Amino acid sequence: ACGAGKERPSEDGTAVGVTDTTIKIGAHFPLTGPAAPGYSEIPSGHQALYEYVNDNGGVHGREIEMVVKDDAYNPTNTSAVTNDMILQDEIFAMVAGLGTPTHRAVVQRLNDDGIPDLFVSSGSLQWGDDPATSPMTFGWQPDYEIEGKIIGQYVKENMPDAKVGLFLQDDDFGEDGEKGARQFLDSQIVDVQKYTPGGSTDFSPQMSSFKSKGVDLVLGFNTPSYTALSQIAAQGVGFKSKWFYSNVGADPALVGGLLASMTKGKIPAEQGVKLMDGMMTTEYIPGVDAPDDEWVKLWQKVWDEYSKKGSEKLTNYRIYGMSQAYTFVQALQANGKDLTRESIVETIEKEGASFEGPGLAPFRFSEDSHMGISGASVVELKNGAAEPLTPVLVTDIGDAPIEEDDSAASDAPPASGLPE
Amino acid sequence: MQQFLDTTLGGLVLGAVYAAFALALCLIWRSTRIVNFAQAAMAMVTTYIALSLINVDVPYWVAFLAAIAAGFVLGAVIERVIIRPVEGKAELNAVILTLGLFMVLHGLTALVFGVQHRGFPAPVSTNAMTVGDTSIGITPFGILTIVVVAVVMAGLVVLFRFTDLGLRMRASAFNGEVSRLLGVRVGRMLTLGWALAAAVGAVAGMLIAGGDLVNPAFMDPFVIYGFIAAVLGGLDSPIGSVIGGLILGLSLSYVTGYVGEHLAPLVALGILMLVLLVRPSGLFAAAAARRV
Amino acid sequence: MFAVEDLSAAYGPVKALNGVSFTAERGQVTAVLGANGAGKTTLLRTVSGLVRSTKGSVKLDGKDITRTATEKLTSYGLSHVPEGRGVIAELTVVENLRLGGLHRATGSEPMSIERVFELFPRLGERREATAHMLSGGERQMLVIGRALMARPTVLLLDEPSLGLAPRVVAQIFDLLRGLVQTEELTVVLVEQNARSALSIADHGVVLNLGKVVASAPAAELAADEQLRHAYLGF
Amino acid sequence: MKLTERLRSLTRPVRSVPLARHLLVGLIAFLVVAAIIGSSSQYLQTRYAEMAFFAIAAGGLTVLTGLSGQLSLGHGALMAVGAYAATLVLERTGGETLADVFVALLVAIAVCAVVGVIVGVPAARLHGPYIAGATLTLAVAVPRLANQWEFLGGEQGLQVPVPRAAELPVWIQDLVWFFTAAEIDQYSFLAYLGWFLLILAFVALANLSRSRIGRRWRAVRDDDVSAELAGIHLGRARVVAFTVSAMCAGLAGGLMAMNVRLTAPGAFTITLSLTLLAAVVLGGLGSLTGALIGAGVLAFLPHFATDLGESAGLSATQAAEVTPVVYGLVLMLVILLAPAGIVGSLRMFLARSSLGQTKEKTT
Amino acid sequence: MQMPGEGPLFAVEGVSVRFGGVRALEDVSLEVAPHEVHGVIGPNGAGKTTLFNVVCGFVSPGEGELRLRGKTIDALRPHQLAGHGIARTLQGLGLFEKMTVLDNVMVGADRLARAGFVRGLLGLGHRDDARLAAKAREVLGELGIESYAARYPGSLPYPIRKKVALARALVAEPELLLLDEPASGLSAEEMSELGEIIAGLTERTAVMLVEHHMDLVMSVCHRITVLDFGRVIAAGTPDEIRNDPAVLAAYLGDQVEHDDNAEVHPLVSTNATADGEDA
Ligand SMILES: Nc1ncnc2c1ncn2[C@@H]1O[C@H](COP(=O)(O)OP(=O)(O)OP(=O)(O)O)[C@@H](O)[C@H]1O
Ligand SMILES: Nc1ncnc2c1ncn2[C@@H]1O[C@H](COP(=O)(O)OP(=O)(O)OP(=O)(O)O)[C@@H](O)[C@H]1O
Ligand SMILES: CC(C)C[C@H](N)C(=O)O
Ligand SMILES: [Mg+2]
Ligand SMILES: [Mg+2]
Repeated sequence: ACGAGKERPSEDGTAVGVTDTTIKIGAHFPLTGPAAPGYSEIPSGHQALYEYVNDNGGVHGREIEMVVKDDAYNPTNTSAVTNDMILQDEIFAMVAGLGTPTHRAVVQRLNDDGIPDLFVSSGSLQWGDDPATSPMTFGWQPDYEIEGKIIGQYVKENMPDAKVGLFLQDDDFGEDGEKGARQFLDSQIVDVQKYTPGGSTDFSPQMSSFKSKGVDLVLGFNTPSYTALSQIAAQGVGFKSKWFYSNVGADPALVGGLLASMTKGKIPAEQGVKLMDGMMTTEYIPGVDAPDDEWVKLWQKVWDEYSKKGSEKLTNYRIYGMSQAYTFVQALQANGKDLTRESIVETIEKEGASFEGPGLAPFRFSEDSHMGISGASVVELKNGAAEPLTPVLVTDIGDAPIEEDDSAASDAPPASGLPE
Repeated sequence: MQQFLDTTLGGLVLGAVYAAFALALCLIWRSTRIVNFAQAAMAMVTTYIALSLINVDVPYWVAFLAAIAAGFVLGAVIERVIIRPVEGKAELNAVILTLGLFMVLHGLTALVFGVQHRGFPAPVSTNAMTVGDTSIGITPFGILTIVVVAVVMAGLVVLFRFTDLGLRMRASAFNGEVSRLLGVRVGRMLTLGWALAAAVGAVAGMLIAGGDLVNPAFMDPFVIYGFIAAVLGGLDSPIGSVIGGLILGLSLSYVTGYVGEHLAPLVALGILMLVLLVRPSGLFAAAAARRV
Repeated sequence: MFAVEDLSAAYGPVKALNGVSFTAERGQVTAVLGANGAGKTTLLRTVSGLVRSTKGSVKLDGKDITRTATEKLTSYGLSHVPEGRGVIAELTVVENLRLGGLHRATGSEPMSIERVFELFPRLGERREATAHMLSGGERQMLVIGRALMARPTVLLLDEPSLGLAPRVVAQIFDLLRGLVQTEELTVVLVEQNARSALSIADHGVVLNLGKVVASAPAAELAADEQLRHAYLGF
Repeated sequence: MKLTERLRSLTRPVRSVPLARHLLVGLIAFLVVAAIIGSSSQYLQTRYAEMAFFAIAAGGLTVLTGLSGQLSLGHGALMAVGAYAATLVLERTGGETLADVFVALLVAIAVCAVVGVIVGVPAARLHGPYIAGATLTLAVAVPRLANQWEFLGGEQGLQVPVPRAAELPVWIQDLVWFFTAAEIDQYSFLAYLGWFLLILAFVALANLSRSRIGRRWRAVRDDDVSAELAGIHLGRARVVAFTVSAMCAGLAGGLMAMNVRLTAPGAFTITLSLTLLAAVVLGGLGSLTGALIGAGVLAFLPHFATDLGESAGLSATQAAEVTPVVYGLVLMLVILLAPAGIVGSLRMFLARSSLGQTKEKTT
Repeated sequence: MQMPGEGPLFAVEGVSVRFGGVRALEDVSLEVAPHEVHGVIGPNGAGKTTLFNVVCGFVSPGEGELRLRGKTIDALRPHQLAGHGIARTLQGLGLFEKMTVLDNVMVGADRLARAGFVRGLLGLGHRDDARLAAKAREVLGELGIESYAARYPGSLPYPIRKKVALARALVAEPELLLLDEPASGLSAEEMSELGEIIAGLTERTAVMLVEHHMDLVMSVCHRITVLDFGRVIAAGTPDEIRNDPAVLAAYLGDQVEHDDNAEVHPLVSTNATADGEDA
């Protein structure tokens, strides 16, 4: 009657959660709570892609089944639901568990129990910078330090006189971003304001502080609802500024929709994206604003076919989920038929750097680094679309230089739509 | 200086909002001697009702009135069906019951309306007003909030202090049996108290939601802060509620602006303890009861 | 005229009233007597609808008021002064009195508060005091005064002498006699202190274990040595 | 009939000395529980462990509220204090051995005793809604301290090291193996530990409530003026009750930290404080058995409800909302239909039916 | 009327209390001798309960002092009273409703208990408890209500509850017992029983008695102090008080006449009083 502990590796070359015909994976997402807007859509992207894969014969004959549990963006809940997924659902691996503070709570547990912890939905450094202590964990998106660096360099070069205020989530997310940005902007930063997710939603005091310090460029490492709330609060105290949000919090459709509905007289949601005009952010995978991109075409096709509720639209968060899922399928594919928890880790370390996918920059996976996508480009939002301000900039953590590298941006999906 | 002014004005508006909520609690306390922990959830429900109307293009003010009406009905129904059996019973029973109600309303709203954050419009501008060239940290919506709260408070003071209805409501809350012997329709008074309180709560909900994001948890901080505001004021006094709300709003605004947002609850606790240590029944409580 | 017929009530399995019948005439004081636990309080509470009757009826001037909602009774002219100082402790003396005058016998003017203060000068001195500050006796005065505010035609009093100074008891009994005569009031007076109650009553009803064991003119009861010893304890 | 009488006379010395009686009952209870834990899946073991720490906290709260009549909506904060205290100790000692664990738990209890006095002194002066308000604020404010000081780990919390099964004393490993025919592992260890401490705590609480101390608390609860006239210092009696209850919360918090393996402010929401109170009411105010039952509901209901929701075809997001609804409904129904709680109502039912029986016999 | 020889057991000297504008007590002095029953009477609101509250520490006197066995006791807090050998019953009963009669009385004996927290925690206080329980039963037995020991007060007839309250006060072995309107709500018969009990108490304690039933007061008190508007307007033996014109005017009124006439039925046998004094 015993569940899946670390002490029970399978003998026949398969692992817990894996049968000849199925693979069971799990992930924690904020389906409710302050981080739910947007992020709660990510798992639906995963599920659509897995169904597409399953309908096309699965991976090495196995269908992928994904268990999704709500943690409400509360680390304690993450710990609890992860426990359930390990002991009750007996998952093979955690794939795409979301959030910096949340996932941090379970990394050690997953590594202790030898459970693969793949493609965490967060850009914190801790997933990939130290494979020795967290051998089972891999990042996916560009980490917040390189995002901070890319943003920092852009600001330093193009707005050298700007007085910068930082608006940070009060955890590693904000901290890593700040670290990157300070490499270039240390002398330009005049004020730092933080928020706790789930705390107050009134940011007028923070915006008053920016206003009084003469900030004219705000750099935000925050989740999407806090983008909307900080915008409203800024208007409320009469604080005018340029805004530069991390990719995490800058989805024009979502934030624009929120902003539109919050203002006087309710602007139709479609026009809400206009409220974001002029905002800057970064981009590392093609999104809904590029319907002609081959990857986006693929996502659109999969989504139209496999979304559970036909009425819902394809969003950048669903694309994020499908892109991640694509990487996971790629890894399974590359692993071959004999799948164990150790073998999947080994495969990603060996072959991950050459996975071709929607990412504009290549992965950095190796035995020494489990960091994800290596770069992004700086963009400005116009009418809901991202207009590139720079080519794709590639770098690594620490003092690695920032270089232009468009090579991965030209990858195209295989004709089958399935990784080969 | 500019920041101080902005923070103060922001604190006043925030305080007014806490006050609005505290007034609802005070009203229920005055009319049933129950602290209603479901107050926030009830206001959340009425706000969602208004939002649904607004989303089908019903004018804002019509939705506002609808929320008040919905609150009135909701309060009356809840009192009749759920609260009635525990009135006059052990204090804890009512506390638990309202907590249970809080959870149920919360969950049901989430099931019905979903958990997404949704924007809630304001009836007037939420952009800072400008004096000459400089903008000051208050918006027309903020001013509207303060005015509405002042009117509600004045209404309650008049109701309780000068009208027979108010006297009947208070008597029913204090001692139902004796009130009935004196001819007071106690049942009606209690229902009316809850209905009015829920209506005031609905107003508070609209003021809190305006120009903000709403989700089923958006009123949760008010379970605490509204309650603290009411307790600071002594629970029994509408004026006390408003003053308690303002004290709290200003303090929290300063703390958030100058120190850090995470300290806000601690400061609230500090203020509460300080006041209660000096006056164990709140700032505006009646003299302590004779014990023997 | 106020009549109770075959009235019964119970607290769970305990039968506290068992077929009680009696009539209280207009312009008379009817004393209801009996030992502790005889059911006197229960009788009044059942009449007022605070305890549900299981059987029997209550009639007021021929009108059946059994099971009428408690809160309607004042408008029919029936006021009940509960046992144990039922002041509303959180309201002031004046507010308590005002409340008493709000719901009064249909068609009547409330008694003026000043008139109550004339009857109980001690209360007048404490008019703005919250009732919980009052002494035991002061509370008792307040409760009686408050009932008078409603201009009742039938006044049910449960142990009004409890905790009152002898002089005040005498005063209140005088007052009752006066009201009975001038205003044709019907008074039902529940008293532990049978002796002084019989001294002002016209008629007496003796309860024991929820049943009427004697009902006769007051003088007759007072003279019945055996009855006095058995049920009235004097 | 005869046999039971013989038995009764044999056990009289045990029954007449409360300590002996409680210890005996405790021992038997532990053996039964150990047998259950030993034969359960790891998943169930984690549930049992969770039930144990909820029950300890609820037991302390039920003594406070049921016996001394003080309401606390802030016991979650006290659990937080215990959890952080234990975590900090475990961080420093490494938390590898059984001794580390006990030191950590003792420190958690001690720190909570101090906090209990600090909070209890002002709380003793408050009544009704005012104490509710103060403790509720405590519930919200205290966990936020973690954001203030770096060493408390901020919003993301602190990881909690937990002893590996292999580090446990050999005699424990052997004992468990002989008794249950299964190796002790981390999950079963935490469940055994939780229930062992739960039983100890309940024996102590049961002793206290039957003693003079418990009598004083009940007197203070029923009529403070009379209690004072009998020579009882109201404040002191209340503070002692609050402190005892805080110590239970501290122990529970320490255990919770080890079970969750993370100590973060997000664990100590008002909902935690309120659900503790719910457990107490659910079971029946003032009854330790009730607290145990309430804790069982706390530990199992959410999972049950979520599964129920999912099997009824709700999406994961919606299913997550079924738990609070069910929870709230259960609370409301208990208050409306069985205000004495589960245990209280059962007792009343039994009393009534036995009353009926004696009546039948006599007639 | 016998006056015990030694100095007063308890003395109130020049005590004044004010509540806002109300003068509840004004320069009140009185002395209680050991084994004496000392009546305090006066109109409603005269300050009798307030006087008790001053003695018990519920109200702090603005001026004046209290002396127990010649020693000044100031700033006494209510919970310290039992330790000084003073016990009191309340105008309301103040029973612990959710505790059995026995437990109620055992709480009264709390000051005689020895087992502390640690013994309680370990469950080792049962001997001490058994001793208290025996003592409580003894007092219940003396008042003839031992058979109610396992009952809850709420289910008991009023006179029994009054006795429980009295037992709770007596079990602490006080030297001074304050009784606030013990006879209210009792029938004449029960009242005479109460009179006997009070008279019997003088063996072990002095009593201060606040009461509006003159028959009882006049028959059991050795001395009486009369308050009106917070002032002492008379003090003396029952006979002196009965005929004091100021007392008649302020308090007794015509009623006394009425009561005197009823004196055919003496409520308390003179025997009982004598018994008390003999002891
Ligand atoms: N709420 C109650 N629940 C159960 N039994 C009750 C209740 N109230 C009264 N009783 C019982 O009903 C009987 C009649 O009580 P009631 O109070 O009517 O007597 P009473 O004549 O007014 O006595 P007293 O002179 O003490 O006021 C008593 O046996 C009493 O114990
Ligand atoms: N806490 C208080 N606040 C205000 N006034 C008070 C307070 N306590 C007592 N009083 C007033 O002081 C006066 C004396 O009250 P006290 O209770 O001592 O009277 P008493 O002699 O016991 O009367 P009774 O015989 O009616 O019980 C009363 O007028 C009362 O209203
Ligand atoms: C990128 C997001 C999906 C994750 C989130 N911003 C976090 O780091 O907490
Ligand atoms: Mg009665
Ligand atoms: Mg008095």
